[in-house]
Amino acid sequence: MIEASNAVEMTGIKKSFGGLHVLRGVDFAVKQGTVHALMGENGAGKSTLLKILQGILTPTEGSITVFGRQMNSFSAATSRASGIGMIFQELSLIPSLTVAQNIFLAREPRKFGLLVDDRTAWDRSRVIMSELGMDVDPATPVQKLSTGQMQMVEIAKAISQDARILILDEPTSALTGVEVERLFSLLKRLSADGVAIVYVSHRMDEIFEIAEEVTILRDGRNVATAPLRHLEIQDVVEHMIGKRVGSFSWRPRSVDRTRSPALEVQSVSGPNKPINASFEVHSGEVLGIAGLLGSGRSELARVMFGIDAMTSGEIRVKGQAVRIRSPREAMEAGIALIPESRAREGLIAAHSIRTNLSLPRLGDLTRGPFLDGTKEAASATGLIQRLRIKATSSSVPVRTLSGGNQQKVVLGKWLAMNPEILILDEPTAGIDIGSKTEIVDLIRELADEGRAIIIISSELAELLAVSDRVLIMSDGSIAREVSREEISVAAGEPNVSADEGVQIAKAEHNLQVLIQEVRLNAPAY
Amino acid sequence: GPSTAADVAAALKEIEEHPASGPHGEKPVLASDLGLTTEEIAKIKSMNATAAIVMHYTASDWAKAQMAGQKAALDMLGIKIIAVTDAGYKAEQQVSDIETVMARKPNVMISVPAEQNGTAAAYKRAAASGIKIVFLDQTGAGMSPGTEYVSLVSSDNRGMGKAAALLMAQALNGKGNIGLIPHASDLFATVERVMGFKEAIKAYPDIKIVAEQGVGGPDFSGESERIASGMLTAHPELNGIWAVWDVPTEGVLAAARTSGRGPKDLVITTCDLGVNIAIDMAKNGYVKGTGSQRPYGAGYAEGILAGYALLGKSAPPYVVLPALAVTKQNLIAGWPLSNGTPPPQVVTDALK
Amino acid sequence: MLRRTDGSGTAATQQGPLAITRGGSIVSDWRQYVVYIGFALIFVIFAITLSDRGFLSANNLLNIARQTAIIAIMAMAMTFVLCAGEIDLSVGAIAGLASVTSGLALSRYGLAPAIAAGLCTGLLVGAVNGSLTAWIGIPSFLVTLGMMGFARGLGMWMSGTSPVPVIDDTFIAVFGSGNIGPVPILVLWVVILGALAHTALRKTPFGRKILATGGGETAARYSGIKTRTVKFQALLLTATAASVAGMLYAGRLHSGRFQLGEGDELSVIAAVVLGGTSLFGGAGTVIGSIVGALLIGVINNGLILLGLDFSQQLMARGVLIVLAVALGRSQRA
Amino acid sequence: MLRRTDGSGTAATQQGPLAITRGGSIVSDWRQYVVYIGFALIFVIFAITLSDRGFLSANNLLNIARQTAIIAIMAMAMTFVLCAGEIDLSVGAIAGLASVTSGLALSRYGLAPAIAAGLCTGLLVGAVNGSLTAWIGIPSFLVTLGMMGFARGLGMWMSGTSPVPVIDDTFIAVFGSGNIGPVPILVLWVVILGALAHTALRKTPFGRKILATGGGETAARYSGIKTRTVKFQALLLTATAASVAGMLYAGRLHSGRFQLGEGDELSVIAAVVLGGTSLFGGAGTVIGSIVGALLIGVINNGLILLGLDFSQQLMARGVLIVLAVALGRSQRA
Ligand SMILES: Nc1ncnc2c1ncn2[C@@H]1O[C@H](COP(=O)(O)OP(=O)(O)OP(=O)(O)O)[C@@H](O)[C@H]1O
Ligand SMILES: Nc1ncnc2c1ncn2[C@@H]1O[C@H](COP(=O)(O)OP(=O)(O)OP(=O)(O)O)[C@@H](O)[C@H]1O
Ligand SMILES: [Mg+2]
Ligand SMILES: [Mg+2]
Repeated sequence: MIEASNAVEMTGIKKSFGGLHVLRGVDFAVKQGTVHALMGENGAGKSTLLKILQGILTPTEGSITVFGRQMNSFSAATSRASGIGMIFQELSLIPSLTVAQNIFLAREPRKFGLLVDDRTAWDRSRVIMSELGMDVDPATPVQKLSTGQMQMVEIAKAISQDARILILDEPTSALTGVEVERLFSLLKRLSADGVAIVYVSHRMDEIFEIAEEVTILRDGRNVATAPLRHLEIQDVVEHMIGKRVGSFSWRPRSVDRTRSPALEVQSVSGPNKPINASFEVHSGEVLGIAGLLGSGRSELARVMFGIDAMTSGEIRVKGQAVRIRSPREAMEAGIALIPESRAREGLIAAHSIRTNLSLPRLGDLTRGPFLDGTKEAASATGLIQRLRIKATSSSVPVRTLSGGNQQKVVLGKWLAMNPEILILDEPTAGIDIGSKTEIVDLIRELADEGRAIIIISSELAELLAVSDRVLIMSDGSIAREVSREEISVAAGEPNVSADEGVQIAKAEHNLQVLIQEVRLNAPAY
Repeated sequence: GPSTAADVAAALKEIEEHPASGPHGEKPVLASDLGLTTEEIAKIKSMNATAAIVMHYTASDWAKAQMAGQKAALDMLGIKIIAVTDAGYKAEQQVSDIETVMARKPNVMISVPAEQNGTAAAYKRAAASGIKIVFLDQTGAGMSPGTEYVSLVSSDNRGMGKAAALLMAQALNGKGNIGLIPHASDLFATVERVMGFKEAIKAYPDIKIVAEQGVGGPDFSGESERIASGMLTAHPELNGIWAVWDVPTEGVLAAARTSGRGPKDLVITTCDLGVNIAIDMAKNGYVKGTGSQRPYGAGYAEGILAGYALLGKSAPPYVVLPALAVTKQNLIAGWPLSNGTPPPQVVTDALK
Repeated sequence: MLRRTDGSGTAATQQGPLAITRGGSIVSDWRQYVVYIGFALIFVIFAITLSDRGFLSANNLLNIARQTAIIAIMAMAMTFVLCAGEIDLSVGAIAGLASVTSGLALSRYGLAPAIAAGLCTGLLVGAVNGSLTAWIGIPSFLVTLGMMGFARGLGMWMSGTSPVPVIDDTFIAVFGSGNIGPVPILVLWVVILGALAHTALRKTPFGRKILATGGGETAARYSGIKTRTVKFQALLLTATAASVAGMLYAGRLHSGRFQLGEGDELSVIAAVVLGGTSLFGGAGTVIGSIVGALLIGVINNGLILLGLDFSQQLMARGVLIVLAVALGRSQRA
Repeated sequence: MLRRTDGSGTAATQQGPLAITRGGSIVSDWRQYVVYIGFALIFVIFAITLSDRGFLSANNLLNIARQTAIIAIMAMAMTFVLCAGEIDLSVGAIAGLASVTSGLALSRYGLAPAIAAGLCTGLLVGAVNGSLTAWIGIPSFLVTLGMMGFARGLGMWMSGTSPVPVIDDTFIAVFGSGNIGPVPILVLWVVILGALAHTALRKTPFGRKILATGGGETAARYSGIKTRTVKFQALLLTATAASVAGMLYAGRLHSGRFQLGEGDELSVIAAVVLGGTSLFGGAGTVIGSIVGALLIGVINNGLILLGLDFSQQLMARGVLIVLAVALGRSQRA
């Protein structure tokens, strides 16, 4: 077999922010026509390395060659011109512009050479998006989209550039199986056409499905580069974090459903979605919610947390009807929501980790009328350790953290509240495999302590690993409820010999099928 | 220069009786020489005429007294005021005020131009549409009396400056170092005051102007307070300060009070007669005198001239209100001459 | 100068229980129409109450248009600056300065040099504003506040505080005082510049870059937009528009003077914000800004025709501005 | 769940010369110190050049402090409003109005009613500003612009355009004109209110909520903060501070007058922005705002002592404001 030539060669890349050495001499090469995975735990420097390649950051040292040509100046424009396209982990969309305007930002189709041709942009966006299986009017302002939809637009934006080197930094953290499949078939086609693809994800199954080679970063260096077919998940994980951790496990839990439920949702509708949703959650139970992109999972959570208005229905907490018209009221009723969009809903990017962590519970951190700085700092340090947030101190702005570490701050903010009822919307998006399994354990511990937990996740393996019961949403309605037993029974063979990983994978497949089924059976409006 | 009290009084009387001539050398006619007969008044009343008041600025004691005078005269003549505008000293605003007011087709327009050049074209358009214009203080540039406007009414600003200088010299016994705070703008009225002040103070060789810094606004009292504080800091030898009208003088007063100097060490004179400086004067404070206008009388004269215009009676092109030197001694008598009202109680109280 | 690095519509005003999720989005929705409804309502109210006072006369309507024109021209350019997430407080002072420079050049060297002098004033000042903001990184609020004082002082110093008479008939006709048929040239200026500005903001890559820079500076940079250059250009644009405004003032008032345009910065920004542009960048329309300027003009005109005292005019104007927005909003809900 | 502590460096500031978003997000870092360095530099320059003109005399320094005090007090409150992502243009007009209401109440009913009248003016106006902004959702720029006109007009109407003499000795001493030992009471006001405001912003949940609301309104609301209430409170605070400022003006000038404070809104916002507060909310310090006000005061004072023309003062002031920031920045790099 002829060795494909390298599309990108980065050698001896060093990068530091102030005194913090993030990259300490990384060598990284990607061959044409391959999908190359870049792995590493949260804060390992993946995004930093890729932003250097994209010309957004300037390396402290090192050289970069693209298609054999040395890059001398670093700017987003030069990188674009040399055929590099990138999907950013933190997204590069302008909320006030429409989908089509975003997709073609800074390279709009022209009319008369001078004017932008929004019509053509609209048409071409439509094509790209239907290819991705996305059904959104390209004239919609991006700020009206859900997080997952924004991620799809970001993908469309990168793909439409016809890049010869395509960088995808966690493109799928809010996407469900169907969209991921679509993306993958597209990527496979592109790589067959000779496009070099760099793929970053913390979903291990995706890596093994799409990538041919992997480079692993650790402590600012590349510790391994190898074809993936020679590796097991556990090997990769060990390279990443220095130890072998189990992947998702599936331990049955027993839930006492005899007492009255902690939370009852009765025929609740929102302004748009959800539609007539009813369900209940018991203390000590973990309820999962599955569904396709835009099925209204997040909107259901928002209604329960008092952000979207509840247009009809009733919510009861411990048997008592409660009025929830604002997050404050929801919190007073013992409900907490870990929101889906960390940038917009979860964090104040310019503020420090500490102030972000204490925001929902300022009242608990006071002495007299004043904030108790010692108590606040101690609490922050505790959370940073507990969640293993990688940061130099608790006073750095969260915007300087890596994506996964930012997500951990969002988690920490709400875990410290110790709410009776905890709703988690995509809680582990962007979090590395090691921490993810720990967080799954943590959620189950919280349930064991008697809390009622609702978890929304697009990563079905995770959803199954943590939930006792799963609701499937479609077009804003709760279309189906399945218990874990049902899913595993549907898997056909009772689990005797298979290990937990295999079991989860099977169940995941079944759930996937169910979600599709529900969608197809949905009544036409 | 005149040094004894009697000499000063004589000089002030001279100023009052011989006001300076108009900006284009027009012969000054005293406002008190204007008059309408009973028949003329009746005739004007029967016309049901309307008037618009287009001011450069309405928010001062001076403007208030003047507008009171206008209203008194216009009411007496049965002329209805249908619009009042305030340009906030801005020429461009005044141009649009004039245009807007024209939509109501008033018979007369009484106006203080915020600025001469910028507004002239608009005034000419108003005149061409048949509106009779009576000006105060200055005219639109290049306009001719009789045809384009009825008459220009003005205070004898130069005389006011002179009066303030004489009062300053008297309080200083003809000797000392003084600072001036003029208006940092080329408004005809305020420029005249400075010229008058300097002209009169020249007669006193022992009085030296050691500092001069203009105040630009819009916060005239705050700014002149900073300027006066600065002058007192940079020139510890200062014995007197003159400011161009009463509002900046209030700032000078605040600076004087915090400077640690008493009213014996620092003399302030100014032009115009506002409540606050009257109170200070009454209380034997820093203000030793002012060369006041007679805004009420000016307003009244404008109203009468509006009557002239409606009748087609020939009006003198330049009508002047003489300067009025006011000190503590003649405060009670001088107030109504200036403002058309009895002195407010706070002032009479302060005199006790 | 922009703090907002992500898409969060944080600074936007929110209303209604739906506001949170939609963040900034709903704002730009309602804002886009408020000014039109508000304008229509205020206009109708005046048309009815002032029908006997000449409000609806052709002359008065043209007056309103004329009086509003210069503010409208600055407001168009200001739309770009605010959309880019910056601000320009120096427009009024630049207009004053340009009226002086072009006036002086006119009296000494003639028509073409006068126009050149006026435009160069704007370009130079704009380049300074833009460089200090974009390349040195000083917040545009401070840069243009400093420039406001500087330009005003310079104009005062150059003219020795006196007005500079403008007596060239062509200059006067072209800038501000002429008519073509019944239409004041000032109105033509607004229509032509307005069409250009509208097209530039809506339909050109430049406008797109402006909106992107203000809508999310980091994302714009990630997308390959040179956000500093964009900010530089925006500030260059306002200054140039302000210098045109200065020449229009000079033509309209037949004189150049450093005080011309004093306080205009606030009226201009008010017109733009009334027109639905966000002070925080990312969204706005040129037409809205023009209508915003007209709304202010109509209010000023109507209150004078009503014959109110100045103090009452001040109070009523304050109430009407707020009311126009409130009415405009409620009509849409 | 222990973190291994080897590997990645620990002693590091987060900000390097190349930080991703140079123009944008780094801003809040450097801004914090700029005003102090800028202030120190300008002060030293004047101390040297003006040494023979009494710049350093105790009296002159106290004058600067006194002249700055009223702006500083409004700037403290404005810090909260800007931090919350809103703006208040009505402060100057409220100060003027409060000087009139308290002056009128003083002459008619005495000291305590005068203070009550002044404070109530601020509370009422602030409640209107706050409600319209927070609950009706009209941008605070427009609300407070409208209020600026309304309050000014109301003050004019109430006082009949005349100044209201203030002759109560206690009032005059407490508000603005008295001294305690060598220290002007005005300076004490600044110190006490400054300490309170600083503590409130830095050390109380209220301050946190202000910063969070301005830093990311959506995230703040998701954290259970009632962002509307917070904005309401912020606007109530500025209006109240402005009414105190109005009483200080009245005490200092021995008269209440509706024009007092005219144009202050710009000086106040300039002081706050100079002090490092972002116009876009989320970051700021009270001390910085006070030093910003002092910086402006020192510049004004120095230029007057230099004996410059008004036009030269205007130019120099513009240059110095920009220069202070530029110098302050370069010193830190
Ligand atoms: N602008 C910045 N200033 C300071 N530190 C930064 C900055 N950007 C990134 N870092 C630091 O660099 C390190 C690497 O971050 P990076 O985003 O590259 O991690 P990552 O591998 O992409 O992690 P994740 O999987 O969580 O996305 C982190 O410790 C982060 O805190
Ligand atoms: N911030 C928002 N503003 C307006 N509409 C929104 C917003 N977020 C979501 N929507 C709309 O609500 C619909 C459902 O979104 P929701 O976020 O509830 O879906 P989801 O099932 O959680 O999907 P996703 O995985 O994309 O988050 C979307 O189609 C979107 O159009
Ligand atoms: Mg990353
Ligand atoms: Mg979702």
